[in-house]
Formats: sequence, structure tokens, C-alpha cells
Amino acid sequence: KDLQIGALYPRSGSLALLGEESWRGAEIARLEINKKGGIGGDSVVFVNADGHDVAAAHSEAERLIEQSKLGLILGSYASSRSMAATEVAARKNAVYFELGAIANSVTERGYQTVYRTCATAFNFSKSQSKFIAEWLAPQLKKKPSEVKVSIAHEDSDYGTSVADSFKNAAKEFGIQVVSVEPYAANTSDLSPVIFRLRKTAPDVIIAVSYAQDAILLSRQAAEFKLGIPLFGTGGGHSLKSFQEALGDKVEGVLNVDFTQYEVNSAFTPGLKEFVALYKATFKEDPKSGHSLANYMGTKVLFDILAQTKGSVEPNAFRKAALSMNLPEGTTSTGWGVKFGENGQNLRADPLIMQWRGGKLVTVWPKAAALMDAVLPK
Amino acid sequence: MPLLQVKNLTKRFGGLKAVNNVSFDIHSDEIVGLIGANGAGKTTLFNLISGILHPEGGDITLDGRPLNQLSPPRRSLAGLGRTFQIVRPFAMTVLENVMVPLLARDPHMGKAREEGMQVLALLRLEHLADTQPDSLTLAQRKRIEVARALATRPKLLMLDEVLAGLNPTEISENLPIIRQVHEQGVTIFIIEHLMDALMAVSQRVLVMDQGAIIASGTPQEVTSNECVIKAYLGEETPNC
Amino acid sequence: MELMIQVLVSGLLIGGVYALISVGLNLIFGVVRIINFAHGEVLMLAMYATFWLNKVYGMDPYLSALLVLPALFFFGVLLQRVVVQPIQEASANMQIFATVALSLILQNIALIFWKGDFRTIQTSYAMSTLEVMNIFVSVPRLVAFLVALASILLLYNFLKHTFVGKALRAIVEDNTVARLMGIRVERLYLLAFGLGAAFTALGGILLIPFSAVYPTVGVPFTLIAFIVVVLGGLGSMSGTFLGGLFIGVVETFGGTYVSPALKEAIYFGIFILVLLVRPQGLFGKGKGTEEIGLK
Amino acid sequence: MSAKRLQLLGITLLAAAIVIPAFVDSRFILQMLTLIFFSIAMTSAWNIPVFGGKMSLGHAAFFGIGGYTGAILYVKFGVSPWIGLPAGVAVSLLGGVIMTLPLLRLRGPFFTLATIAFAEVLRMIAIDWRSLTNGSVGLNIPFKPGWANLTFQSGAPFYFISLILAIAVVFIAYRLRHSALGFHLRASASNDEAAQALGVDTRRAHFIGLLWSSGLTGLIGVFYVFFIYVVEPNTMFSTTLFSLQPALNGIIGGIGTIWGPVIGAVIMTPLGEYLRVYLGTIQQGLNFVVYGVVLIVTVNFIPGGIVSLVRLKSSNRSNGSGSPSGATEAH
Amino acid sequence: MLTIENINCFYGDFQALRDVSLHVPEGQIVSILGPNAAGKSTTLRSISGIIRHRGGRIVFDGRPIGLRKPEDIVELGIAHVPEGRKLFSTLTVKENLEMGAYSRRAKPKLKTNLEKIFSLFPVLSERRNQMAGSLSGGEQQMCAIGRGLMAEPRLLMIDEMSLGLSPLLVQQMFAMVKTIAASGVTILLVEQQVHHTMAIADLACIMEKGHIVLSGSTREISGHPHVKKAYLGM
Ligand SMILES: Nc1ncnc2c1ncn2[C@@H]1O[C@H](COP(=O)(O)OP(=O)(O)OP(=O)(O)O)[C@@H](O)[C@H]1O
Ligand SMILES: Nc1ncnc2c1ncn2[C@@H]1O[C@H](COP(=O)(O)OP(=O)(O)OP(=O)(O)O)[C@@H](O)[C@H]1O
Ligand SMILES: [Mg+2]
Ligand SMILES: [Mg+2]
Repeated sequence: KDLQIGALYPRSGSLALLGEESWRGAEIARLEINKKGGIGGDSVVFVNADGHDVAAAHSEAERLIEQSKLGLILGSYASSRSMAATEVAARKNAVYFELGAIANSVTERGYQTVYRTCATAFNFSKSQSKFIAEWLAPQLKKKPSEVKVSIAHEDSDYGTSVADSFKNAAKEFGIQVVSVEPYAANTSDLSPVIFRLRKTAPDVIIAVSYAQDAILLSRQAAEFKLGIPLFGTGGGHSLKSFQEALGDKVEGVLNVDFTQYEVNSAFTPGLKEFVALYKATFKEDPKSGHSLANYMGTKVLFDILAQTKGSVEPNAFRKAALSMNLPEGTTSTGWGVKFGENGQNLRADPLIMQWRGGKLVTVWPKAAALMDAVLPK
Repeated sequence: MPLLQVKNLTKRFGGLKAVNNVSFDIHSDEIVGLIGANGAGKTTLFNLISGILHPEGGDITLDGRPLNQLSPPRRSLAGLGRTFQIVRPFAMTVLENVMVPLLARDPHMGKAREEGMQVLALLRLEHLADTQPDSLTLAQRKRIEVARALATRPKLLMLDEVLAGLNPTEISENLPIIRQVHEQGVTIFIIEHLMDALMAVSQRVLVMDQGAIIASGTPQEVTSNECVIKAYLGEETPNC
Repeated sequence: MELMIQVLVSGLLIGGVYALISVGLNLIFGVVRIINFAHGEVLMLAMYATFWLNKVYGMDPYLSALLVLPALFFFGVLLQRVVVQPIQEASANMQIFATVALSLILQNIALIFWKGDFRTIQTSYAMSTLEVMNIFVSVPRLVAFLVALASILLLYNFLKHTFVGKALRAIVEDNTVARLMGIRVERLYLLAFGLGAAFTALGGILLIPFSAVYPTVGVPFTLIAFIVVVLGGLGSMSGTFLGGLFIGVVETFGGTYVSPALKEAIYFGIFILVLLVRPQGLFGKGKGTEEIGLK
Repeated sequence: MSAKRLQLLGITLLAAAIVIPAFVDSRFILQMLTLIFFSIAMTSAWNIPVFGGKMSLGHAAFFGIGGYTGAILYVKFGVSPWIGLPAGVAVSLLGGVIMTLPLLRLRGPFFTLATIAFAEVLRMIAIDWRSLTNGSVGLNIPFKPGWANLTFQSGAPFYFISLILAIAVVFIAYRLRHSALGFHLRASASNDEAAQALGVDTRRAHFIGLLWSSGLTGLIGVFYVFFIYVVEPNTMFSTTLFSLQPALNGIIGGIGTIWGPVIGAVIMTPLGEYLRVYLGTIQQGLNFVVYGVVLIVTVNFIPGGIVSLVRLKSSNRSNGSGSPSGATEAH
Repeated sequence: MLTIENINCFYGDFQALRDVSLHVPEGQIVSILGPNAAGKSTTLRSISGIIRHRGGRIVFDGRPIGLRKPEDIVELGIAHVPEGRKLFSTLTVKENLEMGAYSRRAKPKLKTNLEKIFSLFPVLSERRNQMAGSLSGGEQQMCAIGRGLMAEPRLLMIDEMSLGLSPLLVQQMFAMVKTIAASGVTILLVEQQVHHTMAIADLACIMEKGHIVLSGSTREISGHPHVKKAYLGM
């Protein structure tokens, strides 16, 4: 007998790259558990669906729940797709297990069947702000309230919601946000952004970018000798292609993200095994931490299902989920697991990393760090 | 007062003066013919009168009403009907083709259908009402062109080579129709290369050459005018 | 003031890239009178070709032009022969859809073969800049600008002075009469499409040092190229160059002084305005571009 | 007469459509049918200006304007969707006026290109005008089921809403086509100069046709928002989803006719979904490749759309060599 | 040299040529006369391959050419000066003439032919760099004929040569045609200027409603009562 779960990711179109990478994480967890005999003897099967745009995410969620009669969907990497799909699931009383989308609103609508194992945009911003206040400000010999920050963000839902979260988080830490520069991610020229940033001259730039624009922004910053440290917010700044594109100009770029691979392994038990499995399955290195986050989340899901004996009945599932309690430093991402009433994992804080010697090395917090951060030049 | 009054009308295409300072009148109840060599500017003159082209200078009045500022549809509504030299009926049935101008005047479908059938009857096309024009002969298509123009209930009907490409039998079928339309009180202004046919219907003929009107008069006067013979009829006549 | 000059310079540089990408489209739109919505995908394929030549053989992107341009030329010829020629006489609407479908196919073939990865090439000159009196000029962008200028001059002279170029202009006017002169119209169409693709490919090659390659990289360029061509006037190479610069400058000024997020909206808006005031384009002369609508 | 037969077929299908929910308990099939009905309505509304040869690739503009109006009124100001519906139509009409008046001067491909630009500008404005639209994050319709809120737990209400919408739009398109306006549009499409000379104010006809089209598209947009619960610029103003898709449906079915859009939507909507479900998950992107090939083949081999096959047959019978006249080619 | 046997031509449903047969002997001037829409231009168009004929055949130098493309027919030495001049109006006079020599057959002689044309029509030489679209009607006609001659033709077909030309120009044109014919080029002339044509043509045929109704030597034809009445106004 099979235990069927819907797997909804954008796997074509503009978000295909990390959509696919995210799916791979979940797929590895599935292969792993099936090798161990599945859940209560049932092997796990994914019914895959492509949510390449919002309308497709909506109708695929409908299809998974109604046609394939699934009571459980996992996914979905992109926040806009997640918002549409979770809406469908919640209305149909099906469980939706979000592993990668970070928009705050996914778990803010009071739905009882929507869970999220990964960090929210606000978590990202909080980590960044905390890092700026506790580490960067002293390095600059300033009080946190004297640190000036500009935000440059791509203007889709991802960039916009992260930028908004940062504004809120910065307030908590008394950091000044001096300007916000939205731009379209598919542009071929970001010099206007650079010119505006140069005019405001902040101490650090929070950049919220997809892949292509992250590269473009850094390259043009280098070309125009902007000389202001960039602080990425996951997305494009974590990608190997970002490092490849920038070469030695990548050195020192800060970044906050889901757990990546250069991290204190004591803090992330199981990570090494995951990387090995990934390589064995897909014949290449993981492209980003998205696969890891989805792997970790899927495993949490399987733990819950093990408790419910494979049942996805919403009440039983909720009881099992809320009873999960893992401290930080016990999963492959280093995150703990404790779901709040709204279904959000409260122990999934993103880490601060820095590109050092061509690698995205975790530098903060201490427990996860491999190195100390240095002030970027 | 003349029905149509054209004064000093001029139209250039680049360097070419297709219509050059042309003035003439057409009175109610006339049938006026317009002849002239290929490229003399006859069709251009029609296009100027019907508003498809805008003149560089000159005035056109219909029934005392200046037309210059009116768009082609307004001129049509003011009583100006015309056919096109190159017939391209609308891609709809014959009856529907004729209903188009009727509906532009009164959106009532049933009435348009009824009156459309009347116009078709006048042109002996009623049996073709439901066919698509692209399966018809050129002669029939030219008749649709006339029917459409007639359905605008024009005061002045301008016909551009509606008889061209027709065989003598077809022409002799069509001539009485033109007369019949005329008898219903429509003034007619007709371009035709077929001299015999033109001479048979028109009361007065204008001759154009290189954009200008070079002669005007009864068919007999015109055909014996040496300038006309030279410019249009194609016979060598010295010292014109 | 210094910022103004810097903005102007940057605008002109990106405008040069736009012009280069649009030249190929203009050749196709202006001569074959086909609205090629797969234009950006030709660019994308050229970029992938350049990328792989570098990745696998370590070939310098500028050098790879020697291989990529002929390859894309033949690709263009193939497209004309297989997809476009059968619909050459069809209405413009049908052509739009055939090429939209083509763009869909090419994008997704790229996705199938090369996944959604963002790929870039590392070159020594990728991020090098010249600095003149505090004005920064990106070297690869300057190269792109100069090549754009050069290739537009080349194309201009080709159309103006060579036998084949004149024949290309002749078939735009009247291809039946052109046939009577012994001009092999179909062959020239193939040539026009091939050349159009090759010039577009040149744009792709010059983009590579500062832009990543991914399956949908060409999408925004298609619309930009159309706007540039319509603004510059159909068939006018100098117009295309000026149109490209115009868009580049408008976009950079709008982005810097209004909002980076609205820079596209600004030039789209200006495009619509220009179409209304001058349907023949900013720099087009003679017959309105809308004439083609009549075809 | 083939139109008669098609009509009969349509009525039969309609009867079936009404009883389907009683017999079919698969919500997915209902969902698919709902999507098809939306698609029929969209395509038929898009198709109205096409009677006159004006092909827009910017209809997402009206769809988005309508949808956003409904959503903003409901989510931000608590205004009932039932007021949002006429409001959405009104604002779409306004958009239609703004877009149409200037763009009518353009012909053929230039009209088409300008409509794309128009929709793109609106998309960017929706992204940037955050105080009103909530930017890229968009707005969510809160889940408060009930007819008053146009929000439902079950799929049946939207099945019927979309069915009625489809019937209404097709009916309106049918009436328009067979009214004076339809005659004038068709006449203008086949020979604009001649139509003008016959007293038809063709610009006014195009204008009115586009207004009908934009208003109806706006209306569909409002309903669609409440169906999909989310408004977001890249979806609502999506060129692919709401500008290209109706046009593709139209082309496949046969543009400028009444039944072409219906047939196109009925075939293309499930085809798109089917390809995505069965090919897209085997190999990402494969579905679009197949879809594109289907399109090119159709354009190449049946340029008049599927409807023209039916036409061709019947006219062959009557006169041997009749060819389907491109009723909608823009000259 | 050129023989047409029983060809039919259609525009859509409309039949423009019905069983047309025609013979053009080498070195002669042959004229086709007839009223408007008789099918004269259509006959020339089917010879030069712009439109396809149905049935019958067209033979040039013993070779059937009916199914060849216009581009290939030019290479055989048949040049067609189309009705209404049809110059490339955005190309200059010189460029228009050069286009006339596009064929492989004519290209090598481009330079000498160009000089020849310029000496034949000195006015074209004066205007060589002017856009063809801005020439006067008569100049355009000269340019069109010049462009035809650039193809190095053995058979030159001119459609409505004297259309819209002043009497003086008409006379010059006819004289020119005679000169050209004397240089060994066979001429097929479609004309409305019947008197002039009869004066220079060796053979003539009368075409009406798609049929060839009469053909023979110019003398025979001009003496025919039907022609006298319908075409010569006698
Ligand atoms: N749109 C245009 N652009 C440029 N020239 C034009 C245009 N329309 C007509 N012409 C030119 O104007 C002149 C007059 O043309 P017009 O059509 O009025 O002639 P016509 O007297 O009707 O001739 P026909 O007897 O052949 O119909 C011709 O030389 C023609 O080439
Ligand atoms: N492209 C076309 N499409 C449809 N019908 C055409 C076309 N060209 C010519 N015809 C028709 O074919 C018939 C013969 O035309 P053709 O041009 O051969 O006549 P012609 O003898 O050259 O007349 P003219 O003295 O006016 O030049 C005419 O009835 C004409 O209307
Ligand atoms: Mg005329
Ligand atoms: Mg002729």
C-alpha cells in the first residue's frame, strides 16, 4: 500500500531552478524513508504537480485534493504559489505542509491545516537586524541607531515582503532604514539603483534578489566602485552561480539564509548524509540550501505521520504536529521544531553567512559558525 | 443651385498633381460622365469627393453644404454614395453586404433586411441574397457594389468603372438599371472607359487629363473635341 | 551634474546594447515583414552557445563569435524556411501566433536541456571599468556599444551599397517586381532572417560578460527590441541605433530620478505616446509604419 | 446551416452542463469545467473587437483592472462583491476608453504591440502602487463563505456562475455580431474604406466593440478573483494567462466567429492542463513544447481555425470551390 | 522564339485568359492590342511567370518555361516591364537600373549596359542619384524601360509603355523601341496607342475578353473591318 502525498512546486517557468532544487530535497527524504520501509509499512509516493504560476498552483492544488483525493500536500518554494495553494487546501480542510516559502502571510491567516517548517521573511529580517546591531555596529564603531541601511529589492512578492519585514525588524533594533529601492528582477541594467544608493551612501545595503539580479547588482556595484557592503537575503545571494559569476568580487558579501552547507556540523546532525544522498541521487552538488530545508521539513512531516500512523485527518495531524518538540541543533538544518498555534515553526532561525574563499561560510550565530565574520571591504 | 459643386480642388501625391485645380458643378437629375486616360486622376477625384483622400486645396459642397470637414461616413450620410473601382465586397452574404449601409442609418435589423431585399430586387440580385460574394462573377460583384451604394439612399451616386470587365450582353443588362436608378431621382456621376456605354447613358461628359478638366459638354461635343481626341481617344490630331 | 553625466553615459551604453539586439529584429521585421516574437529566444540560444563554448572549451566569449554567429545564421535560415515561410502570406495575426508558439518551444527546450540554472562566464574583463573624470564606463558595455555602432554602420552600408543589400531594400517595396529582375526573393528572405539572427546572436555574445544566461533571458528583450524598432522606424538602421539609445537613456534617467521599479513602465508609456503622435516612429520617415498593418 | 447544427450541439451541451453537477461528484471535473467556462467567457469577450479585425494582446489589462477593483473594494474597504462587480466593470470600461481612444489609430500589428505595452504598464503600476494594491504581495480574499461574499466552500456555485458567465458572454457576442455593430465591425474588417464610404463610422464601431470587450473582461476578472481568492499583479496582468491565452484559444477555434472561441476554449483549456499534469511532471517544460508545436501546426494547416473546417465542408458542398473567407483578416 | 499554346489564366474564380495562343518570331516587334481588361497584361504576366497558367504551354527557344519561376525566366533573357512602371521608389535611379541587372546573365555586363542606358536616356543620367519615386511620369517610364534593358534581354515585353506620357514622349518612346528592336532584341508590346503601334509593329494581335480574336501581320490587321471600327475609329 502507498501513502500518497501531493508535491507542488514551480518546476517550469521563471522559478523552475529553485523550485526543482526544493523538490529534490523532499524527494531525497522520500527515497530515504522508503528505503527504511516507509511509514508504518506503507511506502511514500509523491503525486507531483507543477505550480509554474499562481493560477496553476491554484488549480493543481484543487486537482491534488479533489481528483487524486489527497489530504496532504507539501511544497512549494515560491510564496505567491504557496499563498494560492494553501488557500485552496485550507478551504478544503486538507493539510498543507510548507517547506520553503517565506512570506509571513502564509501562516498568518489563521488556518488550522497550514504548517510551515522553514523560517518566515520576518525571521530573516530579525536575524539580519540582530546581526547588524550586535556585530556590524560595533565593527563600524557606531551605535545601532547610527547605522544607516538601504534596501534594494526586486519587486515581486518575495522581495517586497522581505523588504517590508526588514523595515519592521529594523525598528525593533533601532536601525535606520534610509532608502528603499525596488526594481524588476528581469532587468538588464541596475545602474539606476547603484546611482541612487551612491547618493544615499548607507553603511550597508540589504539586497533582496533572485539569481540574475543578485549577480547584476553586485557586478554593477563593483563596476561603479560603490564600496558599500552588500548583505544578501537568501535568494540569489546563496547560489553557487552567484559566486561563479562574481569570482573574487564575491569575497566578503554577507548573506542570511536557510542553513547552507558550510556550517558547524555539530549543529546540523544529518547534513553530511544529506549531501551524500543528494550527490548519489542527482549526480551533482546541491545548488542551494533549499533542498536541505525541504529535506529537513519533509522529514519532520514523516515524523508527524509516523505518530499519526499515516493518517492525515486534520485533527489527529494537528495534535501530533503540535506535540513535536525538538531543540535547536538537532536537525540537519540545525533548526528545532516547535509549531505555534498558527502552524509556524518557531525554531527555524536563518543563519548569517559570508562568502569567504569562494564558499558561503556560516559566521553567526556562534553555535553554527565555522568562522568569525569580517568587515567586508 | 447645383447638387455638387467642386471648386479649385487640388491633390498631390508627392510631386504628382493627381488632381489639379479642378472646378465643376453637377446639377440634380443629371447623369454626368467622367472620362480620361489611365492615371488622369478620375478615381482620385472620386476619393476626394467622398472624403477617402484629403485635398491640398479647394472646396466641395453637396446641396449647398460644405463637405470639406466631414469624415467619409458623414459624407455618405449627407447623401453621397459611391462605388470602388476595385470591388472588394465584405466577407458576408450579399444581403448582409447591402444591409451594412442600411444599418448605419437605422439599426433596426428587420427593416434593414426588408429594405435590403428591395434594393437587391431593383438590381435583380434577390436570388443571390444568401450567397457569399466570393463565389460570384465579377459582373455580379460589381452589381453588389452598386447595390450597396444605392442602399445608402444617395442624392448623388458616383460610379467608378462599374461596367468595366463586363461583356456587351452584361453591359446592356446593366445600362437600364442605371437609368432606372436615375429615374428614381438619383443624380449620377459615372467614370467609364467604355465609350459606347457612357455615351448611351450620360447627358453631359467631363474629360480629365493629367489632373485637370480639359473639356466638358454633351457626348457628341466631347467626342468631336480635338483635345479630347488627343488626350483620351487616342487619335493623332495635330495642333491641339 | 556629475550624476547627470554618469546617468547619461550609462543610459547610452545600455541603449547601445538595445540597439544591437534590435538591429536583427529590424532586418527581419523591416524586410521579411514578419513580427518575430521568438526574437529573444534567438538571443538566448546564442548566449547558451557562447556559454557552452566557454565552459567546455574555455573559449573567450568574444572569440566564440566566430562559431556562434555562423551557427545562429543557419539557425535563422532554418527558422525562416520551416516555420516562417509557410505563413509568409498569412495575416500578421497568424504570424504573431506562430512565432509566439516558437518562442514557447525554444524557451522550454532550453529548460529541458539546460534546466533553469543561471549561468555566467568568468572573464578577466567582466567587471573592468574605465574611469574618466569620475565617470565610470563599464568595459564590456562599452565594447557592446562600439560593436553596436560598428555593426549598424556595417549593416547600413551593406544595405546601401552592396548589390544584395539593394535587392533586400527592393523586395521590401515590391517583391513581384523584384522577381521580374531575377532577384531570388525566397533566398533573400532566408538571408535576411539568417542575418537578423546572426546580429541578434552578436548581441547575445556581447551580453554574456555582464548578463547571466537562463531559459527566459530573452523575454524582456523581445519587447524592448520591438519598441526600439517601431520608434526608430521600420527598416531604418540609423533609426534603430537612435531608438536604442533613446530607450536606454529614458530608462536610466527614469530609473534614477523617478524609481528603478518604474523604468520599464516609463519607456512603455513613452512608446505608446510616440506611436500616437508619430505612427511612423520617432526617426522613421516616409510612409507610416502603420502601412504594414495594411498588408 | 452548419451554424445551425453547431447551435443545436451547443444547446445539447448546455443541457448536459446544467445537470452535470448532479451526477458527477468529482470536484476536479467540476473545477476543470469551471476553468473551461471562464476560458470561454474570456475568449468570447476578447473576440468581440476581432469581429472588426482588432486583435489585442493586452486584455489582461481589463481583466486585471476588473479583478483588482473588486478585490480592493472588498478587502480594503469592505464593499460587497456584488457592488464590486459593477464597479469592476465601470473601471474596466474607463480603462477601455483610455486604451482604445488613442490606440484605434493604429493598425494590425502596431495595435497589437501597443496593447501589450498597455497591459505591461498597468502591471508595473499595480506593483508600484502599494498603498492601493499591496504591491506584488497582492491581496487575499478572506474565507467567509456565503453568497453575500461570493466565497464558497463547495465548487458548485462557481461552476454555475462561470457557466452563466460563459453563456451570457457568448450570447452577448452573438447578439453584437448580429446587430448593426457586428455588421459594421465585420464590414470594416474586410474593407474599411468601403464601409466608411457607405456611411459606417468604423472608428466608433471599433470603439464600442472594444468597450463591450473591456467591460465584459473586467466583469470576468472580478468573478475570477473571487474564484481563485488571490489578486497579484503578475497573475492578474499576466500576458500569458489572460492576454495570449484567449487569443490562442481564438486562433485555434477560429477568430472572429461566435463558435470558434467556444471550441478553442473547450479544447485548449483541458489540453493545457492535461499537458501540464502528464507531461510537465515527467520532464519540466515538455508540456509547453508540445503545446507550442500544436499551435504552429494549427496555424500552418488550418489558419482559419477549427470552425473553418466545418465551414469549408459545407461551402464545398454548395459550390465546389468556395474557400473560407478570412472574415477577420485585418486589411 | 516564343510560342504560347492554349493557355488559361485565373484570378481566383475569374478567368482572365481563355485558350490564348500567340507566336513571337525572333527579331520582330509584336504588339497585343485590346480594350481594358482584355487580358493583355495577364498574358505578359504568365510569360514572365508572375502568375501561373492552367493548361496549354509556353515555349521559349524550344524549351517549355510555363512552370518556371520568374527569377529563372529572367535568366533565359526575357525581361518584363510591368504596367504602371513599378519602380522601387526608395531606391535611386541608378540603383533601380542596377537591380535590372541582378540576374546572373546580366550582371557581368552591368557597367557597359548602364552606360548604354545613360546615353540612350540622357535625362536618367542627370537624375541618377534621385529617388525613383520623385521622377516625373515620363522619366519613370524611361527608367522602367531602362531597367528592363539592363537585364540584357533577348525578348523585351513592355506593358502599356505610353501610359500617361505626353505625345512628344510617346513619339520618342516608339522611336526608341524601334532602335532597340533594330539592335536585335525581340519586342512584345502591349499598347493602347494603336496608331503608333501599328506604325512600328511587324505583327499584331487583338485580344478581347481573354481571347485572341485576330492575329496576323500589322498590315492585315489594320485593314480588318473590326479593327478599323473598334480600334482605329474609322
Ligand atoms: N495613394 C497614392 N499615392 C501616390 N500616387 C497615387 C495614389 N493614388 C493615385 N496616385 C496616382 O495619381 C494619379 C491619378 O490616379 P487615379 O487613380 O485618380 O487615376 P484614374 O484617372 O482613376 O485612372 P484609371 O482610369 O486608371 O482608373 C496616378 O498617376 C496614380 O498613380
Ligand atoms: N490581381 C488581379 N486579381 C484579380 N483580377 C485581376 C487581377 N489582375 C487583373 N485582373 C482581372 O483580369 C482581367 C484581365 O486583366 P489584365 O490586367 O490582363 O487586362 P489588360 O488587358 O491588361 O487591361 P488594361 O488595358 O486595363 O491593362 C481584368 O478583368 C482584370 O480585372
Ligand atoms: Mg480610376
Ligand atoms: Mg494591362
